[in-house]
Amino acid sequence: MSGQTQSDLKSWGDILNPVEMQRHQQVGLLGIVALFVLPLVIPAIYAIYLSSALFFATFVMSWDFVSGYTGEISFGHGLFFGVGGYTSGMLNLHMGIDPWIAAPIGAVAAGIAGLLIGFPSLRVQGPYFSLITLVTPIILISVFRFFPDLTGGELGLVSVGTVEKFSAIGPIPSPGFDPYSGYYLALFVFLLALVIFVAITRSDAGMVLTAIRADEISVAATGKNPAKFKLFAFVLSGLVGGLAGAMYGHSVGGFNVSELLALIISIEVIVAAILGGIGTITGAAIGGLFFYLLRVFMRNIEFTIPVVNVPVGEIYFLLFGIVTLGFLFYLPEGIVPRLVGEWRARSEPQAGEAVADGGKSRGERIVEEWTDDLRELFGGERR
Amino acid sequence: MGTALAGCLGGGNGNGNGGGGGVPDTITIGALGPADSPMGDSILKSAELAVNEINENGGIAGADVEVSTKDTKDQPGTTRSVYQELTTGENVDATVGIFGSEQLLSIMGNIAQQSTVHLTAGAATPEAPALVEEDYETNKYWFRVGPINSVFLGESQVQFAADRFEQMGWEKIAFLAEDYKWTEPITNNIKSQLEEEVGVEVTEVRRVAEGTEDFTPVYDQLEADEVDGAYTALAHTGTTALVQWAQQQRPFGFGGIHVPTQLPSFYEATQGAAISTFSQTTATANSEVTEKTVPYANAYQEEYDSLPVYTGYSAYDAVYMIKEAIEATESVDSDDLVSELEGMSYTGTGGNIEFFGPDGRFPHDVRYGADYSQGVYFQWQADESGEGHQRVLWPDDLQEVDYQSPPWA
Amino acid sequence: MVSAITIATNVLMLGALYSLVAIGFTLIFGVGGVLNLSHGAIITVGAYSAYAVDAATGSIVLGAIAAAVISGAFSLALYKGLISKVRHNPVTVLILTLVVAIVVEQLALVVFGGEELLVPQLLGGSISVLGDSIQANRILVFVLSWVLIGGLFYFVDRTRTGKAILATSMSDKGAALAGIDSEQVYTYTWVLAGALAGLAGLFLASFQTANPLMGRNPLLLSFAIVVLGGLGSIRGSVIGAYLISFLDQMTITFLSERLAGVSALVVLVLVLLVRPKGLFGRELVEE
Amino acid sequence: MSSGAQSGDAEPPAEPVDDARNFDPDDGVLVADGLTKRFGGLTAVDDLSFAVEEQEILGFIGPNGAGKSTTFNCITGRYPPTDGTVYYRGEDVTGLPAYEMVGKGLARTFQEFRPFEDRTILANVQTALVPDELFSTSGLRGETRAEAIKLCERVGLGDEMHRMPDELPHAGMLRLELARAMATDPDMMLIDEPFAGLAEGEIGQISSLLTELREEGTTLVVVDHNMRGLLELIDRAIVINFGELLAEGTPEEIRENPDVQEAYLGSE
Repeated sequence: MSGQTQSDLKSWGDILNPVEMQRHQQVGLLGIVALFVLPLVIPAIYAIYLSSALFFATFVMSWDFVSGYTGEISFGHGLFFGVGGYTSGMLNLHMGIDPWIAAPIGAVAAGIAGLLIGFPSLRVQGPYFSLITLVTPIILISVFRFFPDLTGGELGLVSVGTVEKFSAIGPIPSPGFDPYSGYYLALFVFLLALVIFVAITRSDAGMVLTAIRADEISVAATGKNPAKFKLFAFVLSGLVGGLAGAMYGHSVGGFNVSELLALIISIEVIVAAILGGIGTITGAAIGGLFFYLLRVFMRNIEFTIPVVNVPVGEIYFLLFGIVTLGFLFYLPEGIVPRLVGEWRARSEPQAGEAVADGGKSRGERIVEEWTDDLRELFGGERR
Repeated sequence: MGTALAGCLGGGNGNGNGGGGGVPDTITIGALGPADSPMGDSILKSAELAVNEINENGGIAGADVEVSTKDTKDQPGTTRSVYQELTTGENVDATVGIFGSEQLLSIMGNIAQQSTVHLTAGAATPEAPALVEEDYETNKYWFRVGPINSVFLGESQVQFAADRFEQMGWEKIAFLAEDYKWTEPITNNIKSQLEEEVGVEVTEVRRVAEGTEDFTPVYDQLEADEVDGAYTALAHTGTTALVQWAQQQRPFGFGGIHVPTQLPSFYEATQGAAISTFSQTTATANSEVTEKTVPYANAYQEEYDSLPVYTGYSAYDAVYMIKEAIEATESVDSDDLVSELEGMSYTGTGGNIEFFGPDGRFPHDVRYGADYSQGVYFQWQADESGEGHQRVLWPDDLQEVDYQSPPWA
Repeated sequence: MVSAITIATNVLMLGALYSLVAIGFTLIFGVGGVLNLSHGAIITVGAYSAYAVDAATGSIVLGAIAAAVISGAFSLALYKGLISKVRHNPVTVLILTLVVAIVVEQLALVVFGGEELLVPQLLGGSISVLGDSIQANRILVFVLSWVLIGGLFYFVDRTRTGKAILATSMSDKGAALAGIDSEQVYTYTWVLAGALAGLAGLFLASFQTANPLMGRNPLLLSFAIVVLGGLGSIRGSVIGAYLISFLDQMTITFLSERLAGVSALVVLVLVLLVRPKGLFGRELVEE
Repeated sequence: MSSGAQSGDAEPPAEPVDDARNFDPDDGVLVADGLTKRFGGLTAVDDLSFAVEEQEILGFIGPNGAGKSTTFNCITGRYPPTDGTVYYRGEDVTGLPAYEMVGKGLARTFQEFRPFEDRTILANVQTALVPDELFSTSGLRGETRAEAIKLCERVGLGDEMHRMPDELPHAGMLRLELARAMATDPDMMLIDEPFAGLAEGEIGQISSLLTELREEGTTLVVVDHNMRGLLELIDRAIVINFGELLAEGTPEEIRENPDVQEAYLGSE
C-alpha cells in the first residue's frame, strides 16, 4: 500500500497517467517502451534470445498469478505450458489445423487443465498440494510415452513429424522464422499476460487472492467464496500459460518435453519468480527475463575456470544452479521487491514500514546464525 | 575445446550467407554436438582437428578457417538456440555435426530458413531426406555424411545376418529394439526379412520402452525361448541392457546395432561386460575402410589422447567435403555449394561418400553399399592380457576375426 | 510368460530397496516436518561414491562403505549448511532441496559424464530357485536391505537416540517434554537417512547402472510410498514400499513397461485426494 | 467468578427450560432448532434450540468449553452441524458455507482474531469490503479505500490504520475484527468474546459501539464466557453448559438463576 492518505476518488485518467505514477511504475513503463523499440537496434540473434525470454517470463507470470497470490505453490506449472503447447501442436500435426487457430484451442485446453488442478487445491493444502502438482506433469509424460505415435514420447512432437510454424500475416513475415516478427509476437503475448495479470491483481480480486494466502477462513468470513477465486486463478493461469506454450512452440520454440513439460522447466519458473519477487507479477516478469538472459549469458562465457580447466560455457548449468541456490538463500524476497523497497525507503523514509526483526535483512540474520553455529562448533556459547 | 568459441552473443548482420560468389578472408564452420556425450565430443573434436589440419595446409582456397563449436546439451531446445547462435549470430558459412534424430529434426526448419549448408554426422532418421524430397527448394541445404540412415541400417542388419549368422550358430533369435523413432524403419520388416532371406527363426521383435531400467523380465523370456542371440537396435537404453545381460550371464549372444558399445572406451568403462558384444559402426580405429581411416584415428588419438567415435569420422569427412566444395566453386554461396556437393564423390575416412541426387531414393542422404559407405561390424574380443579390442567381423575384405560366443555361453 | 518367481523376487527385493529410501525420507519428514526433495540426489551421491572408490581401489566393499559415509556426510552438510536455516518455511525448503538435487545431478554429469556407469555387483553368480535362476547379487541386496531395516527397528526400539528420534517424529512437544535435544535428533536423522539412501543408491546401481538422474524415480516412488504408509511412519513405509513395488511389477508385467512408475504416482495423487492421512499413518494436516 | 452470587431470595427464578421445545422458522431472525454437533465420540453441542429476536442484543453465555464457539461455527457455516436446523429470516440455512451466510447478512468475528497478517489495518478492512466478484475495480479507484477509512475511524482505529495487525494491542485487534465484520454490511453480527482481556474503559467503548450498531438496526449476538460487562449491554441472555441450554431470560433472571450460579461456581 502506498503512503498517501487522501481519500478522494481517483479517476481512471489519474490511475493511467504516467506522470502521476510512482517512480517504479514509471520505470516499468519506460521498460515496456524500450521493449518496443529494441528490435530496431539489436541484431537478429538478440531478438531470438529475447523472444524466448519473453515467453519464459510469461510462463513465470502465469505461475506467480496462482502460486504467488493464493499461496498454493505449484511445482508442476509445466503442465499448463505442455498441455497448451502439445494440444496446439498435435492439432496441427495430426489434423492440419492452422497454428493461428490451434494455439487458442491449446490455451483453452490448458485452462481446463487449470480447473482440474485447481480442484485438489480446495481439499489439500501446502506441501501436499505441491506434491500433487509435482507429479501431475510426470504422469502426463508417462501418458505421452504410452502414445508415442501421437506425442513422440519423451522426445517430443519433432519425432513424429513437422509441426507448422505460424505463417505470415499479410505483409508481416512469418513470426515462426523471422526473428523480428517472432519477437513482436512474443512481446504481444508477454504484454497481454502482463496487462491481464496486473489488472486483476491490482483490482479487488488481487486483494482477495492474497487474502486467501493469508487466511482462507477469514476470507470466507468476509463473505467471499475462496474456492471460486482459487479456481479462477488456476483457470486463468492455465489459459495464459497454455497460450504462451502454444505460441512459443509455433514460433521460436518447439513441442518437446524438455522445453515445455520437464520438471526442470517448472523449477526454473519458480526460481525465476522468487528471484524477481513472488506475488508481484511485475517481479515475475522481470525475474523471468533476467533469469533466461542470465542463462544464455552464462552459456556463452568463454572464460575457462582455472585449476579444474573447464570452460564456463560447458558447465554453465551447474554454475547456474549454484548461483540460483545463493540467490534463493540470501535474497529470498526477490530482486524487484528489494529494489522497490529500498527506493521507497530512500524517497519516503518516514513512511518506513515497521520491520519486525529490528531492521536486519534476512541475509544478515542468516549470516549471524551461521557465525553462531561456528562459534558453537568451536566450543563457544551462542549469543 | 572451443578454440574459437566465437564471441559471446557476438556477431552482427554482416555478410549474408546466400550472397554472391567469392571466398572471404575467413571461413567459419559451426560444429554442433552434445559435449557431455562421447558422440558429441567426438564431433566437436573431429571438426576442430580437420580445421587445424586444413589451416596448416594453407586453408581453404587461401582463406583461414575457423571453427565455432556449440554444445547442444542433447536437447532439441538448446540445439535450436545454439544453431541460431551459429547462423544468425555468427554467420557461419556451413555447419556440421548434430547427434540425435530429434535434435536434427528440431532444426530442419531453421536450416531451411537460414539457407546455410548443413552436413549431418550423427543422426540416422530417414525423415530428413523425406523433407528434402517433399520440398527440395526449401530443404536442399541439408546433407548427411553419416551414419547410413536407419532404413539402410535395417538392410545392413539383414545382410550381416545372411553373411554371418550361420558361422555364428545363430539359428533362433529375438530382435530387441528400443522404442524410439529411429528404430521403426528397422523393426517394420525385420522379422519377415530375417526369416525369408536368412532363414533364421525370430521368436519375437520386442520394442523396449524408453527409460526401461530392468531387463530381467525380457531376458527371462528370451532364455525361456532358448534363443541363440539377441539381435539389437539399441542406443539410449543400450548400456543398461548390455550390463544386465553380462551380469546375469545370459546364455545367448548379444549384438547388432548397439551404439554405446561402439565407443572405443566402452570395454574398459564396463569392466569387460562388453565382451563378445558386436555392433555395426562407421569404422573402427584400425580398420582400413579407406586409406584415410587409420591416419585420422591416429591423428585424433595424438591430439586428444583417445579414439574417435563413429560420429567423429563423419564430422571429420564433412569438414573436408565443405573444403572441397568451396575450392571447387570458389564461393561460399550456399546454392553453389549445394550443387557442388550433390555431384561430389569424396573418399573419406568412413568410405566413398556420395549423396543421392534430388530425385534419388533418399535425396541428399549418403549412399549405402559396398561401393559407397557401408560401415563395418566388429566384436569386442579380449587379448591374452585381458584387454578388449574391437575386431572387425564384416565385411569380408576387412574381416579380422571370427565371431566368438560369450565366455559363459 | 515371465515366471512368477521372477516377479516375486523383484517385488521382494525392490520393496526392501524402496523401503530403505522411503524410511529416510519419512524420518526426515517426521522429525523435522521437512519434505526433502534432494533425497533422491543422495541416491546418486551414494552410487557415484561407490563407483569412484571401487574404480580407485578395486574393492566394492570399500565402495559400499564410501557410499554410506559420503552420503551421510553430504546429508549432514545439507542439513547443517542449508536446511536448518530455513526449516520453518516448508515451501522454501521444497524449492531449495529441489535446486540442490539439480545441482547434484549436474555435478555428476560434469564430473562423470552422462554415460551409464557400471558399478560392480556385490556378489556374482546366480542361484537356482524352483527351477528359475536368480542372481546372487539380488538376493544379497534383499538380505542386506532387510538387515538394515531390522537394525533400524532395533535402533528406534532399543537405543536412547533411536527412541528420541521416534519420539520426535511422533510429536515435537512430546520430545521436548521428555527432555530430548531436538536439534541433535534432527542431525542424527539426516545422517541416518543420508547413509541409508546412499547404500540404496549403491544397491540400485549394482544391478542396473549409475547415471546422474538415477535418483529421480526412487524419489517419486518414495512420495507415493510415504503418503501411502503415512508420513512419518517407519512401519508404514515398509508396508507402503511393498505395496508400491508389487503394484509397479504388476503394471509392468501385465499392462506395459511404458507405465513403469506411473501407477505409484497415480496412487499418490488418489491417496492425497481421498484419504490425506494415508492408509496407515497419522494425520497429514497437522501443523 | 459469577456476578450473580450475592442474591437469590425475592426474585422469581427464570422460567424452567424445556429441552424438547420446538421452534418455528419464523420465531426470530435467527432460529436454531435441535442443533447438535459431535466430533467423533464427543458431543460439543447437544440438541440446542433458541431464537434471536430482531434488533436485540442477545448474550450467549456459558463457561469455557460449554460449546459456545462450536454453536457459532455451526451457525456461521464454518462446519455443518451433525443434526438440527438453522433458520435465518425464515429460511433454512443449515450447513451453508460461511461466505453465503455473510451474503445473507450474517457476519461474525473471531475470538482468536484472524486478521490478514500480511497487510495493514486499513487494507484488512478494505479486503473485507471487496464484493464476492471476480471482476471488480472499485478498489483501484479508491472507493473502498475511502469507505474503509470511515470504518476504521468508527471503530476507533483512525490513528492506527496504517499499522500492521501484529502491532495492535488486544483491544485494537478486537476493533479490527469488528470493523471487518461491519464491512460486510450485516443485518446481524455474531461477536465472539469481545470483552476478554479488555480494561474497564475499553469495555465501555466497545459496549457503546455495539449499542450504536443496534440502534442502527443490527441484531447482535454477543458470546462471552463470563458476565462481567455483558449484563449491562444485553437485552436477554441464553446460558449453555455442556452443549445444552441451561437458562434463558433477562440479565436479572440469569443473575439470579441457581443453575447458572452452580455451573459457574462448579466450573471455576
